[in-house]
Amino acid sequence: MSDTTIAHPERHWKNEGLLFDLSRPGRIGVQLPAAGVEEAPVTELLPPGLLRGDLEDLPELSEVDVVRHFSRLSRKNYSLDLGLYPLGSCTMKYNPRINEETARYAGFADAHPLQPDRTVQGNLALLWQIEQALIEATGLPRVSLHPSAGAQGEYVGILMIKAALDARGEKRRYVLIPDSAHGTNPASASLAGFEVKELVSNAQGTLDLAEVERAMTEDVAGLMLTQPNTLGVFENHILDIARIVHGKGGFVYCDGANFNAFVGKAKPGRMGIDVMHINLHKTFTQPHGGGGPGAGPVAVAESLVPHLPVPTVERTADGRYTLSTDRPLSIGRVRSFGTSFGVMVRSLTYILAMGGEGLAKVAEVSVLNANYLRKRLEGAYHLAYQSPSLHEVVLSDKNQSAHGVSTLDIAKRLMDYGFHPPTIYFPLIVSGALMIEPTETAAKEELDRFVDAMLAIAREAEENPDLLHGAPFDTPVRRLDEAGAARKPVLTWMAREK
Amino acid sequence: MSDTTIAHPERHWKNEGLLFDLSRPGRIGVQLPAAGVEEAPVTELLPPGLLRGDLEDLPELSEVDVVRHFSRLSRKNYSLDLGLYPLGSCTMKYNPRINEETARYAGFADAHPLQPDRTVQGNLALLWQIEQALIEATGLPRVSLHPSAGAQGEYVGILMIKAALDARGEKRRYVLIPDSAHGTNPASASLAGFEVKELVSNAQGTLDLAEVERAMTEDVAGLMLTQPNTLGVFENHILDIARIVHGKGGFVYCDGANFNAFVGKAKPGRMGIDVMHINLHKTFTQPHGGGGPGAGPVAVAESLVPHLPVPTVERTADGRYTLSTDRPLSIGRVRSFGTSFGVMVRSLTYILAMGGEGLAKVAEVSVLNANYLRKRLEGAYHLAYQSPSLHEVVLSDKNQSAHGVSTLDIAKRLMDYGFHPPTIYFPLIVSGALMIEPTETAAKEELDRFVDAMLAIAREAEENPDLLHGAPFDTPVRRLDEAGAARKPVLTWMAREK
Amino acid sequence: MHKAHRYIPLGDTDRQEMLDAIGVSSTDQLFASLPEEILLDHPLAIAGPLSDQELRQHFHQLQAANRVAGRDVASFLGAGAYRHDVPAAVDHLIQRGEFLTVYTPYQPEMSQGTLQAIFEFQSLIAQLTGLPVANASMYEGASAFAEAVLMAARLVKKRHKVVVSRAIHPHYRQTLATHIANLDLEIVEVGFDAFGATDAAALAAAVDGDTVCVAVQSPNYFGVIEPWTAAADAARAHGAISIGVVTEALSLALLRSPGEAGIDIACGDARSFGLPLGYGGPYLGFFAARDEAKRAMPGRLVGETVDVDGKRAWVLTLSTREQHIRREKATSNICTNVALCALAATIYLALHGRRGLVRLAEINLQRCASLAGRLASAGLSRRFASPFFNEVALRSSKSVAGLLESFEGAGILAGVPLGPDYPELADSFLVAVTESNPPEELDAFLRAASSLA
Amino acid sequence: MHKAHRYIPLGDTDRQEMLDAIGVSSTDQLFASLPEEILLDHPLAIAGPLSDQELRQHFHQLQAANRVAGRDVASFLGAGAYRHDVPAAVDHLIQRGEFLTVYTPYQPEMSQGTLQAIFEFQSLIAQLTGLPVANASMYEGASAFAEAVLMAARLVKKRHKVVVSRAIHPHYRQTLATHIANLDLEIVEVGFDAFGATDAAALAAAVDGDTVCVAVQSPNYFGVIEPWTAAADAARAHGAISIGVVTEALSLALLRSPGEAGIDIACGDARSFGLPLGYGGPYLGFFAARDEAKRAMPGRLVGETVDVDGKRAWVLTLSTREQHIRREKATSNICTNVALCALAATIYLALHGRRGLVRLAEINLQRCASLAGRLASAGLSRRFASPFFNEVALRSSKSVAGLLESFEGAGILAGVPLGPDYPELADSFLVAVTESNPPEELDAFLRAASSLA
Ligand SMILES: Cc1ncc(COP(=O)(O)O)c(C=O)c1O
Ligand SMILES: Cc1ncc(COP(=O)(O)O)c(C=O)c1O
Repeated sequence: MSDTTIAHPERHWKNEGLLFDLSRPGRIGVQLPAAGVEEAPVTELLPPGLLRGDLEDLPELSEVDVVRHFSRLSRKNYSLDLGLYPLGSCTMKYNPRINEETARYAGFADAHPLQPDRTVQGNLALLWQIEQALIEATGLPRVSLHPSAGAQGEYVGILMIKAALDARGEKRRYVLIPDSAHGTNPASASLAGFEVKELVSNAQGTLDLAEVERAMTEDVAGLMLTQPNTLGVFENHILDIARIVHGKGGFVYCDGANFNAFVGKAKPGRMGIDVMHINLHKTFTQPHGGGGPGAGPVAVAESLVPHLPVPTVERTADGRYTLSTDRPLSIGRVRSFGTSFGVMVRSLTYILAMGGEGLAKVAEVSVLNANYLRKRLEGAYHLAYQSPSLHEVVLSDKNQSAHGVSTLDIAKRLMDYGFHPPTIYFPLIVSGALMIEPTETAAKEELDRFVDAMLAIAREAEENPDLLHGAPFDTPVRRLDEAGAARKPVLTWMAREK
Repeated sequence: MSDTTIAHPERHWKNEGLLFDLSRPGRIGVQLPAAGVEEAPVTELLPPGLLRGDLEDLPELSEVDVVRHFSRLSRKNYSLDLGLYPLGSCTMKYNPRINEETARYAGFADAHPLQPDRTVQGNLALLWQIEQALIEATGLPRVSLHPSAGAQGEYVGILMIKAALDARGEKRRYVLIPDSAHGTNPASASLAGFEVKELVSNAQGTLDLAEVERAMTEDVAGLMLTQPNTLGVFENHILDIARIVHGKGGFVYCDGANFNAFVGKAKPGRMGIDVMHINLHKTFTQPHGGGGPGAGPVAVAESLVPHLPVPTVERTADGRYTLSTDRPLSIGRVRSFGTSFGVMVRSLTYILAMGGEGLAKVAEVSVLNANYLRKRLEGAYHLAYQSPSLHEVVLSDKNQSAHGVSTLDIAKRLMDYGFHPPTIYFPLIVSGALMIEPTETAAKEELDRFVDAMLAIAREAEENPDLLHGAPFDTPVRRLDEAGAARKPVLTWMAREK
Repeated sequence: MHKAHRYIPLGDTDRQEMLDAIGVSSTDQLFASLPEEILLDHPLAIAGPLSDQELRQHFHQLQAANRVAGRDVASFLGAGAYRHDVPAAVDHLIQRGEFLTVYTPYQPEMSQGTLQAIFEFQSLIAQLTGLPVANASMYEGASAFAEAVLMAARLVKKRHKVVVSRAIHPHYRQTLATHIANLDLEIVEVGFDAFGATDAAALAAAVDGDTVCVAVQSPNYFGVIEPWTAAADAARAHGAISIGVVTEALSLALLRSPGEAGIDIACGDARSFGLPLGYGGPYLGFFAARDEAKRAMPGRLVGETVDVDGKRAWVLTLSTREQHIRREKATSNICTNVALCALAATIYLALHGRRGLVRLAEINLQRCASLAGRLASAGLSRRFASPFFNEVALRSSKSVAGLLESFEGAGILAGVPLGPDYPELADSFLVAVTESNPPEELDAFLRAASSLA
Repeated sequence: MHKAHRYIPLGDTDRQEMLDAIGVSSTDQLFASLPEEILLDHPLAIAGPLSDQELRQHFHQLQAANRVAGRDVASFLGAGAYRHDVPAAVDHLIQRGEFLTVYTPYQPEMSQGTLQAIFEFQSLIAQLTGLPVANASMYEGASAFAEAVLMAARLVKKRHKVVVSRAIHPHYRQTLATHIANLDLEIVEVGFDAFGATDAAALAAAVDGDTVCVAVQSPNYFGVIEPWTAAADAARAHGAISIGVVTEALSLALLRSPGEAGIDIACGDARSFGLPLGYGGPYLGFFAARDEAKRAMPGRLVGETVDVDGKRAWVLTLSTREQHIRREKATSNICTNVALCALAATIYLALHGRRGLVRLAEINLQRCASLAGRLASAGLSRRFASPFFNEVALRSSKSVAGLLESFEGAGILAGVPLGPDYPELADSFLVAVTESNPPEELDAFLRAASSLA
């Protein structure tokens, strides 16, 4: 036994087993109501051939066991509520608590999606209100609240472009996407049946006007750009780009994942953008919840309004609201029911909590914070592009790689300092990218502590690179055998136990 | 820098400062509504002499800062939700989540205590229901829901005894209390104006009949006993004791802190008990919340009903409820307003979640669990009394003290094994007491892990006593300078900073 | 002095210090890269900032304008979204900041809580579907279904026919139609028989060597429990993929699982496990398949592994399928999923466990059977003489729209009309009964039916 | 097989294994020490077990039977319990298991979160009251007040007179009366003057060398802001202790603090800081005093210290005052207090902070002044021509009981009648106005008053 094991004997609750390991026959975690009706034997109601075998592997646990299990598990997570979570492109900003309260009101939570419109006027009014707010924020005339996330928004957007081209009787084959784009952009375009042509970014990290001009042929349905792009750099030739694309009959799609950088400062509708999705789980504070849910409303120019997915919310002359599927040129639906309503409640709560002035401040302070980080870190870490940063900054491991230290090492070591690492190895055009987005909800002293940690790591990289290869040391688990996980995947408890 | 500091650099959020340290001028954590009325200058409304100086030391923080601060702080606490919390006498049992939901219904939370009865019939019905449930559980004819905690319940109980004696025209000076009693018992008796006579427990750890007989004179108002007593041992001569006390015109007070041991198994009303408080924050799952709030309803025999504190809930002939202060011989009130209503909602929720059968099982399993622990630990640890244990067992450090290891050392070392220690050094009649109450919500495997830890510590005490003197090692802070804290008390941030 | 905002911790001096450090004199300068002509010179016309209490008032009023189950009406609406009781512990736990405010667990050392919970979710879905591999979630049932068809097309290349039962939820079929509109695939719909089940003969006839996949739902949109085997057998016979759709996941506690019956891909919605109806979302798409298919699956997968000290741990794996690595060649474009909903379901399933879940399903079955049985005498007979779980199609001699409106007047949302999606069933509507409909609601339904139907 | 219960994790085999280990054959044997004649042979006649959903229904119905502020009526009730908005973050944080499900922090190494928060609470109360020492909380205001008098009697021994203003909250005075009934102390009540303030001359006259303490409240029960100095000076002149009672803690944000004015002990209720009205409890008693008195204080105290590594830490201190050490000689019998309520207040105060709290108090003041001003013309004039904060006594020419009932009919709980406690004020009632009464409610009050008063 080493000294450390003596001082730190195994605490069972830090080594929590799986639900299945914890199961004990005969326990239960709920009280069920009585059926309250005369019961027939199940086998009289259902032919035995339709019945399943015993669910013997479902765990058996009391409520006490379950609450403890998930409380213990939760403590293995770092979270926004504990500190800075500077994942670039992810806009990990504070999730207001009032959102969780409003989203749970019984009149929202217990509404069935197929209730007659007259019984859900409150819901429809709410959807109308958030659409109006997003119309105001984007400067585009309609917004579909249908898509379940950003990627589905992209997909819907591209399908609308396709529908508009179809309506013009045009078949176009390609979609242009810069090499700095997020992976969902090409994936969505391809899911919609297009082929992707990649545009190489220029030395400023932005789209090259000449390159756009060259690539934008009449075979091209449109261009998907990200504004500001994934380097946090504003595509400042946006008006020229739009002119070129429109000139060839194409459409400009804007990936709005980075809307936090300019919400309230400028409207996409004035930039020549035809369609844009908004990640409500980024700019508009729907919590990420470990991966979702989110929502990806899509704002569109007039030219695409006929092709919006269904349903949409419409207001009748007498001020009542309806859920409408009456849109003959619609692309149809990409999901069941209308919208991720719970997300809409949260985001509208946030929007009204900020107000118009507050939203402009969101952009302002998120950009201020990113530039402050950039300034303080750019000596010790290589700055990939000199172009002005908006809400995020992309550094790289170029300086550290001389000592054999990689971005991965830096990221893991940050954990020992109590920080979640930035996004790493994205965008792909920066080798060893460290993509840092503080958001406006990061306080200066938190940024300073983060900088201190980054600078300490930069020193460690010079003085003790091996330490960094071993990091993290102070986390619930240390570096994982990820290759092994992929080589012989164990994807369920049964796969190992049975 | 040691190896450990290299691997574990300081994580700022594990070293959270005080609110005052974190304050930054100009921040705010709320949005306030507009006054919405024409505002007059404050100095026109109030004479300057009535106004205070600036509250310059109140912190200034955003909501983000505040949520992080308290989230970080919370993680320095061990809690029931993480595992066993076997504090003897405290009944640290699982706190059901549904209680927190029902207690927050708007109709409860937003009710003003002075609303006319006709506007709060729901609240009054609820109070009536919990009183009926406690009447059924205690077998006593009325229950006052007025007292704010167990100690206030004791105080109210003793005051009622006093009032009953006054009504009989008797002045009595003493209250008998066993030496094993909880500190609140003598404190409450003395607050009520009585002098305390301590009864020495016998070799079984229970009240000695002869001693009671001897001490119970006509100068004695009554006897306060705890059932089962603080050793977890049932006062099995209770019927005889009551006979003796009643024979001399005295009253039997039962400290009901340990009701968990026999709820649903036996009724205090059948044991000759005249008055008993119930800690709703023990047997009836009001969460302890770091020290409170709780509630201490007091059940009484007919003889004390005229003296109940006011208000009480009464039911009129037509089935309506009123809050009544019409009780001429009442001891009065010991607090503002009627009752800790929120606690009543939680406890009634729990009572109905268990039902009559479930409550008997509470007692049964809490006693089973305690006896299991006793059996497994009594070799390694000295068992203070051989009498049968009900819901808790009291061990001592007698075996370990031979190696210079004390109960305090054992308690602190348990933390390194991931457990909250038992209650220590109480009851006072056991030197170096380790008072262990698992409750019925502890699972066998959790008990086994606890036993393993206790046995490991017993071995460590023999093999490596110094290790135990240094424990804990793996906690947010290690052993504190408690003497220093008391010698030069720093009770506020200003006391140090200003 | 700038107006402080509760979500923006920028103190009075912070701004200036940061501007100084950066070397600019105002934040406006930081936006210099935006063309002047697009900059706004006035704030957005959006109300606020509102206080928490003002927000409560605003949203309280909105929700009060709805008439919802439990509070204002008794509801028997199902049709792919079933009301169920949710134990209080579920919502308590998913609101812990450590679950709520975390990102996708790309950094496993700091995300073991989320990863382990997802692994548990995958294991539970695999058990319920009877298939060995399940992913970390899809948005909701309909897009999960579309993804299942696309996956089938990846597994069985160069074929074109997507054979789909018409008894699959209309939204699911419409979603599929949108997804394949621009691809080289064609939907062949197979009708249902007099029993409300997919026409087995027509199904067998529709499947051939050009068939990508065969998809059926059970219980189907009409509440009818279908044997999975027809689809599984037909698909297998022609080397196609069989897809089983489940919109009421609770049925899996009682009914033969798709996997047991030889189905290749099971997908659908598991919102029934611990999530509110919430007017349509977010819901919980699930996706399970045979082991051979795991590298073709959409969505995230968590796998078990060890850390450098040999400690058991979990990690996102087989990521080379995904968009962030594979981009246009990814198995799907999905990125954000519905992890928190999957967590809720995991907690819900853990609480119910082996016995609770089965008993709950029985209560659903018994109540639905009881109501359907009693309604016959009140003029509402079952449309199809087939076994059902917790939903049943009823036929009325009166106009369905009018009848439902009358029920609504009596405080009952009695069901979802079938006519809009199935003109030939214009005389029928769907009635779902769950443990959330206490016996008194059944009685009230019966009383209302006796006077209205 | 025993019926399993959700809160009792005893598995089928656990029971037998444990019985075997103990060496008994049934749990009944474990109860052998209970005399047979007292054992129950049937379960308690208590309904249940109910499911979470059944519990929701039961309690939802009960609460729906109330008519409460915001939802059903506009309420202007105060009289010691003031309605205030609570930011959402408060309730979220106090529900974290790590705060909710922990015991009194007797084991500091595992309870630093709670301890640090209490230390912050003590610091905030000290700042607000202007006194150097505050404890970790008392049950609520009235018992805190009684404890203040008892503490005064410990500090100033062998005296008998407890001089108390009649303008102190009736419940507080009644509570005090109960507490001293059996002790060698006597209450001397001092009346109020035409301005609704404690009669200064009578107060001065009542205090002498036999006086233990002098207690006043501000704003007093009539909403009148009293200068603390009268009590402080009178007490000081005779070596007695001055006690300042505050039932509306928010007033401390704006009004001269007891400490500034020379008061020795400040006590009362701080429920206004982040806790619901909740029909009367649990509330939040606070207790602050001069430094010299700290060893005589009731209740828990947290102090700052260091651990063996020199790290700053917090711990319960001066425990030798308390019942668990001192037993019958303790400064109080209090054990369980209201720590979670104190935590809520700490979070609330942190959120509002220096500027927010003052502005909030101003809003209260302005709204109350506005309503009182406008009501004069509607027939409800101020009973006392004195400065007030957020509550004011109004006089009506109609019967107060009848008037309040009429208001109630118009959906307004207009106030608390003074007559029951002060017969001479039977023509008056108390009206409280806070930020929770939006301007529309003020207008509605005015409209109703114009037609009713
Ligand atoms: C730039 C960018 N685009 C698109 C997406 C995809 O959005 P979602 O995850 O909501 O599908 C992301 C999300 O990470 C993103 O960062
Ligand atoms: C045996 C016993 N009696 C009385 C009390 C006092 O109860 P309370 O803390 O509710 O005032 C306690 C609480 O710890 C106790 O354990």
